[in-house]
Amino acid sequence: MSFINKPKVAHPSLPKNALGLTRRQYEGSMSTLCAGCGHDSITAAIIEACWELDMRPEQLVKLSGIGCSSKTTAYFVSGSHGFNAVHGRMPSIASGANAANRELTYIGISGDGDSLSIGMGQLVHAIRRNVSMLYLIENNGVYGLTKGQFSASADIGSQAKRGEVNRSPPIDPVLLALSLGATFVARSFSGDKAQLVPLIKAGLRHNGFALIDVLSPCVTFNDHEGSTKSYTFTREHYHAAMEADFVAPQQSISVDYPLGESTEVQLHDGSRVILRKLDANYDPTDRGAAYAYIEGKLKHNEYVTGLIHINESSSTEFHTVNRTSQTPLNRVPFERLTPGSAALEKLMARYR
Amino acid sequence: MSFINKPKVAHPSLPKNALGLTRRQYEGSMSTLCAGCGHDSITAAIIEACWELDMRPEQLVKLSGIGCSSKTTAYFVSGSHGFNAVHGRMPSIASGANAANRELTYIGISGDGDSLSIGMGQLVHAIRRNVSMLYLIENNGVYGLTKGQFSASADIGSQAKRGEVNRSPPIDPVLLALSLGATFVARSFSGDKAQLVPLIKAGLRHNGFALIDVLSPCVTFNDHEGSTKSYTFTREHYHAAMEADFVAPQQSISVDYPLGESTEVQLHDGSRVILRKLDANYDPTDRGAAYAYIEGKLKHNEYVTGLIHINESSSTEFHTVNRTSQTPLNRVPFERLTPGSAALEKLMARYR
Amino acid sequence: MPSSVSAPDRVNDFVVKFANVNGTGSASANSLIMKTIFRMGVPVTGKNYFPSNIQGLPTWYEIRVTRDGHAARSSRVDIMVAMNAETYQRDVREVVSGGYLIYDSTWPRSTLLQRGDINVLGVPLAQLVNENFDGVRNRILLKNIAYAGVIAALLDLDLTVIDALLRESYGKKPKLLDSNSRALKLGYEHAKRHLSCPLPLHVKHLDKTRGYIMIDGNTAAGLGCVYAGATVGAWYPITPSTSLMDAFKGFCERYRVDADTGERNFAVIQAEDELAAIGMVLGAAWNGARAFTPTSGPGISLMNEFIGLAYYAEVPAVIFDVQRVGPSTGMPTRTQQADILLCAYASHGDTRHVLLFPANAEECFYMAVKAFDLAERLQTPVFVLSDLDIGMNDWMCRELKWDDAYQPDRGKVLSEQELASLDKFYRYVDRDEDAITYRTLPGTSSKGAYFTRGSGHNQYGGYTEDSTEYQFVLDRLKRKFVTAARYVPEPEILGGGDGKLGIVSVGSCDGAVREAIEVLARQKIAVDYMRIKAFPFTQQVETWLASHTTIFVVEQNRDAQLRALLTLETQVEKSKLHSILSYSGFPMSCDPIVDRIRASLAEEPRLSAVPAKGPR
Amino acid sequence: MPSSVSAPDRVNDFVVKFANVNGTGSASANSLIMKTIFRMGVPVTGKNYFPSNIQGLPTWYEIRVTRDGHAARSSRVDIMVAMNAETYQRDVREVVSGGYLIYDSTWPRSTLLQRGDINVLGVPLAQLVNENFDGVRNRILLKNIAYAGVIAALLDLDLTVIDALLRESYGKKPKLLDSNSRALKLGYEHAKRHLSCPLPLHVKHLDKTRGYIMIDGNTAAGLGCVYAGATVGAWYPITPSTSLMDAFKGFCERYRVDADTGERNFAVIQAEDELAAIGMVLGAAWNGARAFTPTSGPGISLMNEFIGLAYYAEVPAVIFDVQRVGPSTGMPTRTQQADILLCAYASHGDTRHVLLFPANAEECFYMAVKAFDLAERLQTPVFVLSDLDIGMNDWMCRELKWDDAYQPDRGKVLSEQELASLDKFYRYVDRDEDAITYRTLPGTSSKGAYFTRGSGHNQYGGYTEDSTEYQFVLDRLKRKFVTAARYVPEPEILGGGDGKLGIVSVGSCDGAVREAIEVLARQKIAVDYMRIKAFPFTQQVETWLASHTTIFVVEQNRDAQLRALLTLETQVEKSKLHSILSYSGFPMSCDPIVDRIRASLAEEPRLSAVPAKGPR
Ligand SMILES: Cc1ncc(C[n+]2csc(CCOP(=O)(O)OP(=O)(O)O)c2C)c(N)n1
Ligand SMILES: Cc1ncc(C[n+]2csc(CCOP(=O)(O)OP(=O)(O)O)c2C)c(N)n1
Ligand code: SF4
Ligand code: SF4
Ligand SMILES: [Mg+2]
Ligand SMILES: [Mg+2]
Repeated sequence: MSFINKPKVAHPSLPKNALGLTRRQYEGSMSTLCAGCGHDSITAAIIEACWELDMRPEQLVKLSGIGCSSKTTAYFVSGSHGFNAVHGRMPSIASGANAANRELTYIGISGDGDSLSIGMGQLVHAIRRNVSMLYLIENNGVYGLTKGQFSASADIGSQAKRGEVNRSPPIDPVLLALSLGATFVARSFSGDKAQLVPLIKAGLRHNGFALIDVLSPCVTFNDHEGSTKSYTFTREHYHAAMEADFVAPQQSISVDYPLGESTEVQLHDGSRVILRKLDANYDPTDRGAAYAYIEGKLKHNEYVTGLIHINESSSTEFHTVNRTSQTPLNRVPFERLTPGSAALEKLMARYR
Repeated sequence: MSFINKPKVAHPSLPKNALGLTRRQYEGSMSTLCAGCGHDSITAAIIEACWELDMRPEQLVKLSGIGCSSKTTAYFVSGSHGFNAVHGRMPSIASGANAANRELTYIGISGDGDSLSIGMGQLVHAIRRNVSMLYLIENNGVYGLTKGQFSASADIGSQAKRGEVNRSPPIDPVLLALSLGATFVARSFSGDKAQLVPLIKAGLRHNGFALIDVLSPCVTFNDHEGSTKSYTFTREHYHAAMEADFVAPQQSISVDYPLGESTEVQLHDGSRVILRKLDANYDPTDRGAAYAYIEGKLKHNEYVTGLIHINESSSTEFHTVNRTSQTPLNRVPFERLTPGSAALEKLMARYR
Repeated sequence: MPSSVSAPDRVNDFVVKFANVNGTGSASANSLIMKTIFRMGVPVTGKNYFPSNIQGLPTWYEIRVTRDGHAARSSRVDIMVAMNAETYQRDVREVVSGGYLIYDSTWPRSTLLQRGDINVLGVPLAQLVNENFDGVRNRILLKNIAYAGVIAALLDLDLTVIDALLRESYGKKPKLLDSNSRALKLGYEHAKRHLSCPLPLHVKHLDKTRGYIMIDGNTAAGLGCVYAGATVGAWYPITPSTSLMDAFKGFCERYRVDADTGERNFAVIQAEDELAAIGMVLGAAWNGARAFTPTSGPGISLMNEFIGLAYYAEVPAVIFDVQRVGPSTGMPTRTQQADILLCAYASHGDTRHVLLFPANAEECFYMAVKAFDLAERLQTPVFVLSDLDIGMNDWMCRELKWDDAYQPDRGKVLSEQELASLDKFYRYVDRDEDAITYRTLPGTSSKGAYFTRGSGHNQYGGYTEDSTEYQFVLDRLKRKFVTAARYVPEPEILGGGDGKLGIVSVGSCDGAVREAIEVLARQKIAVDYMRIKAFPFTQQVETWLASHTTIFVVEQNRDAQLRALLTLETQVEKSKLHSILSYSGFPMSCDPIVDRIRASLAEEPRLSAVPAKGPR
Repeated sequence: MPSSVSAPDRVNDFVVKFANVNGTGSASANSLIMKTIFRMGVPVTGKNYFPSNIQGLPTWYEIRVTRDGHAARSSRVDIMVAMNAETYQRDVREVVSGGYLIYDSTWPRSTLLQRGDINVLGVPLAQLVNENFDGVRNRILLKNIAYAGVIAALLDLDLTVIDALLRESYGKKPKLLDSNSRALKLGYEHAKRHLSCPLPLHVKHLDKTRGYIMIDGNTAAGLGCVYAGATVGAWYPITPSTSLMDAFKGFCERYRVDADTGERNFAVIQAEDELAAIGMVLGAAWNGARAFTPTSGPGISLMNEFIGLAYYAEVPAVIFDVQRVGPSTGMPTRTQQADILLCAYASHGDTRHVLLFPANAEECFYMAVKAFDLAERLQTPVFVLSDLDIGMNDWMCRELKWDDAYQPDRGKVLSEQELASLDKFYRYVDRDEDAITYRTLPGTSSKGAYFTRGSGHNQYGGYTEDSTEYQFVLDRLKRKFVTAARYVPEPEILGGGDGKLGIVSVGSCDGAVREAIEVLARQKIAVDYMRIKAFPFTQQVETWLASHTTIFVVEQNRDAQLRALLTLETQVEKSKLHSILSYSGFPMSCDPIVDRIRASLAEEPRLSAVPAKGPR
């Protein structure tokens, strides 16, 4: 915790969800991040999303690499197993875990350094393999835990606290994911809980790899004048193209949306995502178009946020491709795995 | 060499270039690749390009990783230093070498496995760092040297020799490079020497990272029916959008091109690239547009070839960003590097 | 004509070597001959020396016909089938005096008469084939079968056996079967007509292979993984480990696919590199699946960081290191045992790992199963150190058996019920005082939830930077390694010596060592033998080392890595340990062992004639 | 009031410890005090114990005032400045009986009266500051300076010195200077008024720091790289090595930028990870630049594959491993020496590497230079094994000196002219029979062109799969390591003993060992001392080990890695080597050494009381 008294993620009332659990029961140990760190707001959004989804804590698996961002898996849903891997290699741990048990829900928390530098190769291939998980990048443009070096997402012209100016082009996880054919790509801002929570819910329910790039300012090393990842700059250059509402299977849509400007996407578990375009000429289901749109805005330093692209009908999800048994591999009884002595006896003929 | 007698890369006449060197003097040791391997044709194109460029052999530095493709640096310009690094890590070797001596010309040869799987992270960051070099991917959709496993560039539906069908989406180095802001992106085919040679020349002269993705069929493991990287399939689905001619500084343009459909790009050393559009509505200088165009064609299994994008005015080239001295770092005299005893004496005050 | 190798004593005891060009399909012809001899009841070994290349470079196949059932290669070549013009010169040189050279006499060879002391037999193979078949590729392939026919005649191989083998391979392709049979006959009859068949060196039916099979170590290991119940295999292709995963996948497609639904009870993931492969294995094992990765030296180097995480966070993992010649890329298609130290201490910080050392294909099967039991029991990475010779060559070994009573040892994993009975669960508390703690699987119950991390943690699984808490866990990990010694296989010990002079060796040196011991015995030199099967070393290893006074350590690397490990991890005084090293990249033969031991017994000093610096 | 520590003998000889919260700017206050004492001519050490976190967790700073100039930390705490409510309890516990506790009395503390045997001094720091300054952050910062004022009064520090230091830091910012001076006075005067100043434990002017500086090892090493003429630095940030590259970059911006053109005679590349960082170093070094990378354990693990390539292809490289607590992520902000074995044998296959072991900041400077000379002379990677304690703490050491006559040893690199005089150039031919061959740089001339590869190569640089050619090169590499022993620094040897009983140690243990030897000497126990400075071990090391009969090996890791290396790489019998290990993560103090040696001399058996398994 922090020296400046920082309130523990608090909630006025203590309502219960369908499982009879309060939000507090989705919290984790107390955050050790700096007071005001964007990451803590994201943690709060995740807690909210899991609570609203009536997620059974043991159903969730938390994975991360190394970094301030990666520490946060300890700060939510303490009733879930967590795996704090090595720096940049969380995607492989997640892929293996997912292969062993397709029934659990996987959430991976990473940072821009963890994902875009040392972790680039694994991120790219987790996307290609379309491993079913929510992959959340807490993007602050710097290496927080090692005291503020530029990360690969730093924009050209952005200035470091010590004055140095970045001159290398940024790697944008959203464009990258789109170019790799990701089936769920979103961007948001740690300061916009209203937008973030439904995105997290949809991402957790998506059948495949869901990437959410969350701009999450580092108050200690990258929140100053001249930084393009500060709270101020982000608020100013932040362009919501698409509001997404998440509607659980049983739930019925409360508000009714004016025809035409809202589209509905059905997720494999029956829940739905209602997309409300804030920009008429934008189609989140067309990947190429989405790419062009984002890229165009980026040229003018505008970060398009919201559910940028979704494709729920893709057949590239890992287990679909692998034709894995519905019974999770870690629960298939041993008798079904070992061919037994008779089969071996028979097989030996091949080698005589 | 091969059991089936394969002619050593041969040339009818033995004309000399400006340095008085014949093409033979740009050859390397004899290829040990399979008869008919696409890689050998690329080797021939490189030899031709270097000869035509009047490249001093000692001016060229050859780098590669591991794979059949990576072996080929031994088969051209034996008068150049070569570095056969470890698998997938050639970009870092190239970046370090380039940092040490900005005056030499660097050519990196890689394979789709070497670049898009194990090498993904380093490739992405060499592009971002805009290290001045020609990076050539000999793309055959398989791991040749390890006997034909699918690589990350294998297309959905493509069938392996043993019958297995690939179901994961391919990673397209061209789209990837464009999404990362590469300043020189081209695609070609090992079977199209006429197109390939000028591309190689332009790539070698480009001020920054030049990527050429060359479709280069593997006759032994990926040239069969059902493969989307076979000679037949490639020829059929191959779409030249852009012819590029390379014009050396001193040279004057021989043919004159009908106005409008040809654009000229000046390279930093004064040489020029003349681009002739074969597709009217295509602009290789607009990265976003180029991306959309390529992506659209890919949807219909069409490989757009030619010089897809070029941006010679970018200021992100490594040494430009680093403001490195014009004298190569490896030649700066020691006296200019070491501050000497007086300076140290002075500095000590800071620590008293 | 030079006198040929005197007959009687060499029947069923000689070496035939084939010199070919790779990528020309000679493999099938060569293994046809090897398999025929095996089915005639005569013990045989087959060693393949191939280049790191796909087509056009020299490749050799060496068949040792060994009535006494030796497993090692013999350094002598009695019969050379010289089918590669490019290597013809050195191939001729290799033949023992009095031996035989078979070549394609279609084109006359001036260089032929170089040696008067060997018997040169020419057969116009190309001509024969070209007259009878067409198609370039077809002719190349059939020429191989044709020389197989010649060899069949010269060695007096049983045609019915050959015929049966051909049917087994080409049964479903009648045209292929026909052309192959015809090509074989061509060679066979030509030899019968023009050469004096059989040679004094030939094969006679025996009954010494009943109950045995010919199988390569990678196939056996892959099969072992299937029987052990491994469900997740992650890998990145690398010679010589690739065929292990190919085998696993093949067997899974046969045994693990639901006939009705087509659902697969396994997942084989071709990772983007070795760092990802081991990461996937850790993720899967942490999540309760038996998971493994096959690789070779370069892969182990890349896995170093993750291996340290697995050691410290106590995640099971099975890693097959099919060793090849290092350092670096080295010689990918040659064999060596030079990853021993790396695997024993992989990763930064204070770490050490469990190793298993199979000596042949048979042990690859059983040790694969053992590896999973150990990994889950000890909650740590387990390395199976095979090598290219074991993994890729065919070994004659006893038929593999399976005990249906076998139940996998999944180690200390708490079920939901067991968790319910605890008042609180702590991941790293040593409840049984065997230094092995209890773990839970994700999804079991939130009561069993814990946090896995490679950063400092206390016995309760909490993050810590407190010295005492940190050391408490680190000290237990050291004790766990002592526990491990109780679970790993004991060494194989062979008496016969006076209990003072002994050989210690490991893995694929076994055949050469055993043969050396026989040879020495005939020369009245009795030597004991201990073959290390695992690290950590057991009490038996200590006792044996303590009781022997002069010990030769036989291994296949330059720096005497097994000797180093024994020096560090047992009480033995290093001055007792004398190295016999082979790191040529070829499987070891008994000669260097015999020579070195005889020499050193002759003149003591030699015993300690080992450079001042470095382990050996 | 308990009797205080008896005065006279403790002037200029005591320990003050500050308990703070990280991210609150206490560092400047603490080093202000440390620097003041240093400038008063009194030897001092400052150790920083900080968490792997940016803000809000406990952090400590320990100042040892040591008139005798000891470099090690002392395990006792005489004065505790308890500024962190959260750790208050344990901080109180740490104070020696009769010692002092200073706390912020703004809020009353019930837990205070726990200990009657220490002197508790309350100062209403928050109150003082809040009354005089505003702004949350500002108050937090100035409160630190305020307690510095209190300490200044209690220890009788020289205000003019403090004043000078404040001017040096805030000279350019008058407002900051003013507020800091005022805050300091606040504390100072309050103490003078309310507490009996000075304490019996206080500081008196001496003249023992003339010609000395206070500098951290990473800064010294970075400076060394600048002086050595390194032009390419590639790295990936990792604690505790980050400040090394920060220093290099800082000095380069000062000394390596052309005043007129702004052109830079250096390139610092922040790589995407450690694999890339070492790759860049190899590329640059291969191309003729002096290149290096600073990292820590996890980075070394990731560099394994490339390190093997550099060893086998013979490419120079300088790697600084600023060691931290392992395994895995371990405790990133604590110190250890547990990468010794990994660095010595990094990568698969038969490999071994040159290591340098600086013992303090001063040696970091000189050994950095030495490392480049060795790497280029031997054409191989050279590791400088520093650690967090050396790298990140301020060490009192002699002013650094530079000999302008120094010329870098670039090793055997052929110029265009030299090449012209050869009839042919071969990369790996041992022309001088010292096992070091000649290389050429790209761009020199096509005559010098050669192919660098990690795959099998012969002495001519050609690709090979031939055993003899392969072994020829591998054997030379082994000999090259023998040559290396002639170039590396000799150990530092201290007599005083009877030549039988000795201590061997390495790196940052030095201070603790020297102090232990003094303590033992006072108890009439004379011990010799050899401090290893490099691997491979030199003849002197062999001789010293041979001549001593009882040897204690002191090192900071669990598994006795230095002892293991000595056991493997010298002739010494391991039974002579007895381990004294410290792996708490804190810098070593002399106590465990003194205790263990006295105990073992008391009752012999202890000497060999070392578990059966494993090195230690
Ligand atoms: C192999 C390895 N290299 C370097 C480090 C040091 N390190 C820890 S976190 C980090 C970067 C974190 O940046 P990011 O992922 O953006 O997370 P943030 O702290 O900004 O949230 C680095 C370089 C490490 N732990 N492991
Ligand atoms: C660390 C490491 N892992 C695996 C290998 C084995 N290997 C050699 S080449 C190769 C793939 C080559 O594929 P590609 O780059 O496409 O080249 P191609 O042979 O197809 O031209 C692999 C996996 C290796 N040499 N090193
Ligand atoms: S350093 Fe930055 S990223 Fe890390 S906790 Fe503090 S504010 Fe957050
Ligand atoms: S295997 Fe394929 S890629 Fe390799 S040489 Fe042969 S044809 Fe070329
Ligand atoms: Mg970050
Ligand atoms: Mg390929």
